[in-house]
Amino acid sequence: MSDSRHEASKADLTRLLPYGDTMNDGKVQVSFSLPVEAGEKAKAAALQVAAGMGLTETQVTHQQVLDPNFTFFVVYGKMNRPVDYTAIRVQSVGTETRSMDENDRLIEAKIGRKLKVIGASCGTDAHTVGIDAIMNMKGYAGHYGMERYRMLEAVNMGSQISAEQLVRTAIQEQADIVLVSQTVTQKDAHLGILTEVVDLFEAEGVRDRVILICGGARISHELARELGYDAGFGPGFFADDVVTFAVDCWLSMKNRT
Amino acid sequence: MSDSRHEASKADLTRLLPYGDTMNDGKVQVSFSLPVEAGEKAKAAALQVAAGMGLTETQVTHQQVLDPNFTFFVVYGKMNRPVDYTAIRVQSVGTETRSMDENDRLIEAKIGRKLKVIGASCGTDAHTVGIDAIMNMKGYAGHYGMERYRMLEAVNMGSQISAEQLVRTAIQEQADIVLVSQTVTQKDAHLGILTEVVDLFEAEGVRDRVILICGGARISHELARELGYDAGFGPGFFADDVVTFAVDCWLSMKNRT
Amino acid sequence: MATLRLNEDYIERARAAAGAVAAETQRFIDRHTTVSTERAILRLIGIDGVTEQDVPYANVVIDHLVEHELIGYGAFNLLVDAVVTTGLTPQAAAEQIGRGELDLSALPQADSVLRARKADELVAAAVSRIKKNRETRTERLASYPEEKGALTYVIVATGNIYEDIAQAKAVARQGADIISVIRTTAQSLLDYVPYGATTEGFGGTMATQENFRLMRAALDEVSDELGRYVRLCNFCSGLCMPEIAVMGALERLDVMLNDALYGILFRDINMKRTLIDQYFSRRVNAFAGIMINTGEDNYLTTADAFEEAHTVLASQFLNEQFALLAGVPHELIGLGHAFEMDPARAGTFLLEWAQAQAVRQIFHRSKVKYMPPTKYMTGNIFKGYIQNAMFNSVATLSNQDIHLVGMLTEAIHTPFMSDRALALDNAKYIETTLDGLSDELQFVPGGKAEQRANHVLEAAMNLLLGMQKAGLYNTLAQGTFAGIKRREDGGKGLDGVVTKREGYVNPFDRAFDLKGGQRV
Amino acid sequence: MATLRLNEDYIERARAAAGAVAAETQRFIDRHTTVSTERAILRLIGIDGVTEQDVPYANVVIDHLVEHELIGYGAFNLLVDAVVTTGLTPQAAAEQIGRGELDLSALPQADSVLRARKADELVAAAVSRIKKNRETRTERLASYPEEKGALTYVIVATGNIYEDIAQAKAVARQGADIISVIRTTAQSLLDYVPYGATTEGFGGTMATQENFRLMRAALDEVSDELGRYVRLCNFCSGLCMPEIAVMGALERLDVMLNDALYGILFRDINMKRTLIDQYFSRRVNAFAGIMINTGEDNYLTTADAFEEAHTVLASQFLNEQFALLAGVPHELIGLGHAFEMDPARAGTFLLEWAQAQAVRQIFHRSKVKYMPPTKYMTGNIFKGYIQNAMFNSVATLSNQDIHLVGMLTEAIHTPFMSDRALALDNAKYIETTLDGLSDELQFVPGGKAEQRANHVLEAAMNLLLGMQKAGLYNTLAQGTFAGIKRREDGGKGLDGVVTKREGYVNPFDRAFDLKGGQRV
Ligand code: B12
Ligand code: B12
Ligand SMILES: Cc1ncc(COP(=O)(O)O)c(C=O)c1O
Ligand SMILES: Cc1ncc(COP(=O)(O)O)c(C=O)c1O
Repeated sequence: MSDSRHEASKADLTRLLPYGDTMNDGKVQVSFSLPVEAGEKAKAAALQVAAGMGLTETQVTHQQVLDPNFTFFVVYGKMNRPVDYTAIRVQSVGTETRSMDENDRLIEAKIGRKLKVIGASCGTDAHTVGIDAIMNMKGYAGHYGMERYRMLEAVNMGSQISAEQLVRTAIQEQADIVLVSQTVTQKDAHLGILTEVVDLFEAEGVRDRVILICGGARISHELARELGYDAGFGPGFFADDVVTFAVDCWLSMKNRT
Repeated sequence: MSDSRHEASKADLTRLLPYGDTMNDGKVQVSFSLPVEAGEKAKAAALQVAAGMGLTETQVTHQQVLDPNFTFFVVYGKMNRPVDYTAIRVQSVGTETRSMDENDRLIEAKIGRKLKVIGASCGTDAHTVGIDAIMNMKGYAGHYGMERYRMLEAVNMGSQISAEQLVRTAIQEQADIVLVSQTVTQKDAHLGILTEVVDLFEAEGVRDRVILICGGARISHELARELGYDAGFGPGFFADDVVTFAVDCWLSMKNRT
Repeated sequence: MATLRLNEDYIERARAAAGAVAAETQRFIDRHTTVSTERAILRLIGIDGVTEQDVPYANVVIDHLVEHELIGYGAFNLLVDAVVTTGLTPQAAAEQIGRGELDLSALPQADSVLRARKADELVAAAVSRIKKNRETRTERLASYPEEKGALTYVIVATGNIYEDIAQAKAVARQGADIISVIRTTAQSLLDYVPYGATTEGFGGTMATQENFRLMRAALDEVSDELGRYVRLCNFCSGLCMPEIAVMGALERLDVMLNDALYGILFRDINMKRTLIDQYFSRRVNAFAGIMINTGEDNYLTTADAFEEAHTVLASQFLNEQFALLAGVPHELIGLGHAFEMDPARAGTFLLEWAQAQAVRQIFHRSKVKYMPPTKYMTGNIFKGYIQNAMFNSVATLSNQDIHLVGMLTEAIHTPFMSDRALALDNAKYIETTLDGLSDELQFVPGGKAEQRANHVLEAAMNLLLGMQKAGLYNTLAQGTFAGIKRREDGGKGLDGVVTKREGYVNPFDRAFDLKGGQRV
Repeated sequence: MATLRLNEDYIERARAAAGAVAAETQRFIDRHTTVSTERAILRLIGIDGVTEQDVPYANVVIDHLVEHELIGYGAFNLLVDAVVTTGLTPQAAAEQIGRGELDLSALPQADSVLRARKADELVAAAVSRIKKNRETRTERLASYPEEKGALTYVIVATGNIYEDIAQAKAVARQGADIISVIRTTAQSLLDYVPYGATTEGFGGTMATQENFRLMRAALDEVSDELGRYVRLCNFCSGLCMPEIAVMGALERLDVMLNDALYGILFRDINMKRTLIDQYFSRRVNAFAGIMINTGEDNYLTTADAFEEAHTVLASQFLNEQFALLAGVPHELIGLGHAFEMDPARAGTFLLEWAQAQAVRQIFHRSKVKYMPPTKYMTGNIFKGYIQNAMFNSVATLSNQDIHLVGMLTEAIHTPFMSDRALALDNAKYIETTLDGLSDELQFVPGGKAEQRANHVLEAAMNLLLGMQKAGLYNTLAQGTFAGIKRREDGGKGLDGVVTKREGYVNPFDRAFDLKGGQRV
């Protein structure tokens, strides 16, 4: 009642903290297990884990026996390490996504021919829904796939396609854009095959002739770039996003053959 | 298939880490909100928050708009700061809890008279279930309360009892044990009243004549000790635990009047 | 909708018994007023603000009247006299009283014609302001698309009105229909209403008229943005119950927690005080078109929901009858009940459903408000989330009008912004996925659901028949409700109960009578 | 239990059509064998182990027979000849073949009496070992208290058998009844079975006989600790389907994922290969007392659960008929289905319930296995937890025999130890709270539930009637199931299909026939 602020405080974007119900209260929820027997000591250990995460005002709200030597915890606490939001630059795949029509017209105008796309779910990965979402006619969640584009010729090779098969086909068919989907990431299963595709293209000396794009539930643009791809797309992206990026990329590659 | 380990690895208790499905994988789940607009930049900020918590291999698995300027995140990551479990000493309220019968017999044998207990839910707090659980005849969750003890004379003053009322009554009635329950802790509402009770006892010069115990959903023994109480009890403790502690405490206080 | 075949005879007898208990109590209520009722009347005629010591002028005046033993004549009478004789506004008069410059015990008799004119004028001003609010609400509701299905109800409780507003707007955008601003833990025992915008509360925010105004303005803004009327709720409860009703009427609140027995049981407020207060507060609420919500859910936080289900039902009958006596129309009566059985007990979903459905049918003319699990919520937020899903399922199946969405963090803290969003998501998902389900199901005739419902109904009837004999006060003394015993002359606020003297007048009692003075 | 009035005529006609399709296919199956079937036979007569290059001896021998174009006579015939003429054990013979020291194409004719005696001896040894396992299972089950209600089924998938064991023991203690060790992502396309204990897999752990043995031993240990038989499950699927069946029979697995069509659709394995393989693998499973679980749930990960529900039902009819033809008794047939409708769609709970209940009724002689939502699970673990609660509700209401509990992290990772514990908590809470509910409810006669169930049933019947005309191969070529098109001669493993030659013998086909050679 003594306070005379006249509105809820604004976020300080240079020192951003989590928000529970009051600005800068720093509230976070954490859950994890520890390989120790449940009890007061386990609880103390959980609080130390939370402290190790820089949390203060911590409370273990739930402790549950998983096994004689494993215990699960739910912890609430206050995070105290602010983030400078104003300094964040997102390495994003592009800004404004063009519609199918806009992309088609752009390809027609600036490239003057259909672009050829080859895609597959590679290695032992048998998850096809992701690559189908991007490539197949019907698309996904109301977004049409590449097969519907007038100015694309899209070939979806399906799943369980080896890196060699994909690269061979891409070279044979003179693909402009190559798409690789990877869903199984447990124990980093995806890294091997993704790297293999890049290496094969490089070994064949044609890496710079294709726009190489990967995607999947746990693929980020950053990761894709690190691995040598031109871009990576995770959930929430659809054909239009991918094509927009690919066309921009094609157009900006001056030294194309 | 090359690995020749013959069992799942054991926890290294000097370097304890969270456990997802493999020893030392460090996996933790975190959720929090940030006061920024949802999107790729917000996601990057969430990952920085997670990094600030010392997490690596982080992924934002869920991002949800709460309001134009607030976003909720679920993040998974790997915690890398081990805890030395072997070094943890728990400041616990006591080890083996005696049963009602055992306590009664001990009081009879060693103290030779009934102990007087006065309890209340203090200040503006109207939550009575906690103090009732400890004091009332029927107890809670199958644990009888203090009123059932043969060697205790327990008076539950109820809720919304001011610190003065409690202290006055305790002195008048020559209470041996005083119990304070506090449930509302939002904005640290409990600290004021808990401190006030201690201060009043001290001001009256009788702090050392009573065993002063507090309890409630978010009261820990550590906090209670800090505030000047002899002990504090959170959820999962019942009358027997409290009486066991109180009797031990009574017996160890040499210089009792 | 899957319906239960309930024993109609039990329903009738239970209702009749509750009616008799309420009528008996009403005879006592009619002979009395309270300091808070009188302060409410002062607020209606425009007395507002606080002294330099933060004492509300309404209290200043009433304290003055109590001191001079004039209160039994009714504050209205005395204030009108003062206004007529001094020519001051009520507010100015109050301020003079505060400064000791005016003594109502030493006033000359005012001219009776002028007096009557002034009285009418003051009453008319209040009536017109409240009517205008009611009309604004009606207009706003009419201007948006028609509402369908249950109204979702959420709480905000930061302690700071400005943070509350941020939370409220966010949750309104997330889909909430009713925003309830929880009061700070200390307030209901205060015998005055704090003043101004406030930013420090514990487990809730002060109910002040300014806070009401600020929040209503914020919700109007967000209503316009969303094209949907977002309702505001507060707590018309505690020692200042009638004053809060007036504040709500003046600031266009839409819903008020308002129970005939809650203060007695859960705040240890004297029963006479509460019963008198609830009468006038309901009169005000009804006139302002504010829906009241009763608090039977609270019983189950101390009493066992399985064993004591009938006490909830009995209390609902009582609250209904008290409300009708106060002139609250059925559609503004929102009866509270809750999903509070121990989740460890087998087969409780059916029992909860039977109870919720029975309440729905028994009070089909009224609204019902369904409260989520609280007592058996724990720090295990995952489990809590599915407890809430089961609650949401029963709410949807039994078609509750007001659906208070439960928080997965109920046992931890007053809600985070994200907790509420998750809670609404939960409710929406369940509502969507169970859409139409209950129309496709029937309870096995004579099966456990009907047995349970009729059993609870019978026990409630018997309890009420017993009360009709023993009287309300004795029943409360026995710990029948929530296992809490209260004595007739115990509890807080008894000294604020006032026997009306010859000539006592509360003009608003009649002015606010929607039925034109007829008792139902 | 709330039951549906289903069109019995549709059920009969659908079943008859499925029976005709299966019988037609069986005529083809009976004329063929496969490399994997032959390897399975070798494993039954004791050939085990791998060469220095990690090639299993079973493969060594079969490759040798393929090379010499002898495979059409059946590996059993040739091995018995070799054993009788060389005096070696089958294993020693295989090892000699591996070293190029023995050439089965250059064997003298064995004495026919000795040959017959040896053949009987080898078959008897295998039969007795498997019988013993079956008896052990029966004894263990009998030694514990009787099982009640659904069996809860969970997966472990760390990739490391030792971690899997730690996870499996933990989850057994948490209450799981069936532990399924998910296979590494690459395995089903391998045309051999890896050997030994393995610790590196992706999204699962290698299925090897040693891994089976280690896990069964661990589960026996924990079963004794808990006083409850904990079942072990693996995947009898992929290019080595019959061999895995044999390994499971030898190591006392209890449940096997085993589907007539899954490999064709989801692994692009050639349809002839899979259909032949599934026959003998089911023969083995049945004889070993191992319950098979079909994989119709998978269809709904690519096809829409609302639109394509009938394809699941049609496939269940087919799987049932194929299983019966292979001699699997009803109680060992566990038909798979799933809760996979879009949670954004209104009213799906009733539709899911109707589907689950219809399957329960249509296949009342068999077991049903109910799979949780996967496709519409997201990284929002909170939402996921209540999606699973709704799934658990349908599972409980429709009384599914095998209840695969869903993980709140389904869209994120293979389960953490805590994910499984939360999943079991969820299932147990729902089971407890809904206990007895479905006995107290009836579907509105002729209402949406019955309409939906009969509609799906009719569509399944029509699909099967169409298949009876078009044949199984053509149907698979049209993308009828899971929207996936497969050509008769496409896919992996066609080269492993072998036409039986005059004199071909698989003695286990008869030895494992529970019905004494009668086709049902
Ligand atoms: C459907 C499914 C299956 C189906 C696949 C059917 C099919 N034909 O695809 C079946 C049942 C066969 C299956 C099997 C397995 N699965 Co699976 N499966 C799933 C499930 C339920 C959904 C995946 C999906 O379809 N998502 C929908 C699509 C649209 O999303 P998406 O792939 O992310 O695609 C989007 C973006 O990522 C992007 N994108 C994707 N690819 C590409 C490519 C390019 C070039 C671009 C630009 C963009 C892009 O665009 C899409 C649209 O926005 C997930 C759980 C879940 N709910 O996520 C598990 C899941 C992916 N499966 C998993 C596993 C482990 C398996 C198995 C390996 C298990 C086993 N050992 O048997 C097997 C084997 C399969 C194999 N060898 O790959 C794990 C992976 C764990 C991990 N982190 O590694 C998951 C997460 C389940 C779990 N929690 O364990 N699975
Ligand atoms: C029941 C209840 C109520 C009932 C209380 C009825 C009554 N007669 O007690 C009613 C409905 C009246 C109520 C009201 C309010 N409540 Co309340 N209530 C709860 C609820 C649902 C359960 C509490 C409970 O009974 N727990 C069971 C008991 C047995 O547990 P316990 O108290 O922890 O006790 C154990 C131990 O802690 C210990 N213990 C407790 N006391 C003591 C004392 C001693 C000496 C010892 C040794 C041990 C001990 O022993 C017990 C057994 O193990 C919780 C939510 C929840 N599920 O936890 C919210 C909760 C406690 N309430 C809350 C709030 C904010 C309020 C209000 C202030 C809201 C408002 N503004 O109106 C009001 C006002 C009450 C007031 N002035 O105090 C918040 C507190 C938030 C916070 N962290 O501060 C909670 C957490 C709900 C929420 N999420 O917002 N509430
Ligand atoms: C009728 C009623 N009044 C008030 C409250 C809130 O508590 P208080 O106003 O006593 O702080 C509740 C809580 O549920 C209630 O039901
Ligand atoms: C019948 C069947 N086999 C196998 C699997 C597992 O996949 P795979 O063995 O092809 O890796 C499944 C998955 O659900 C299945 O249903």
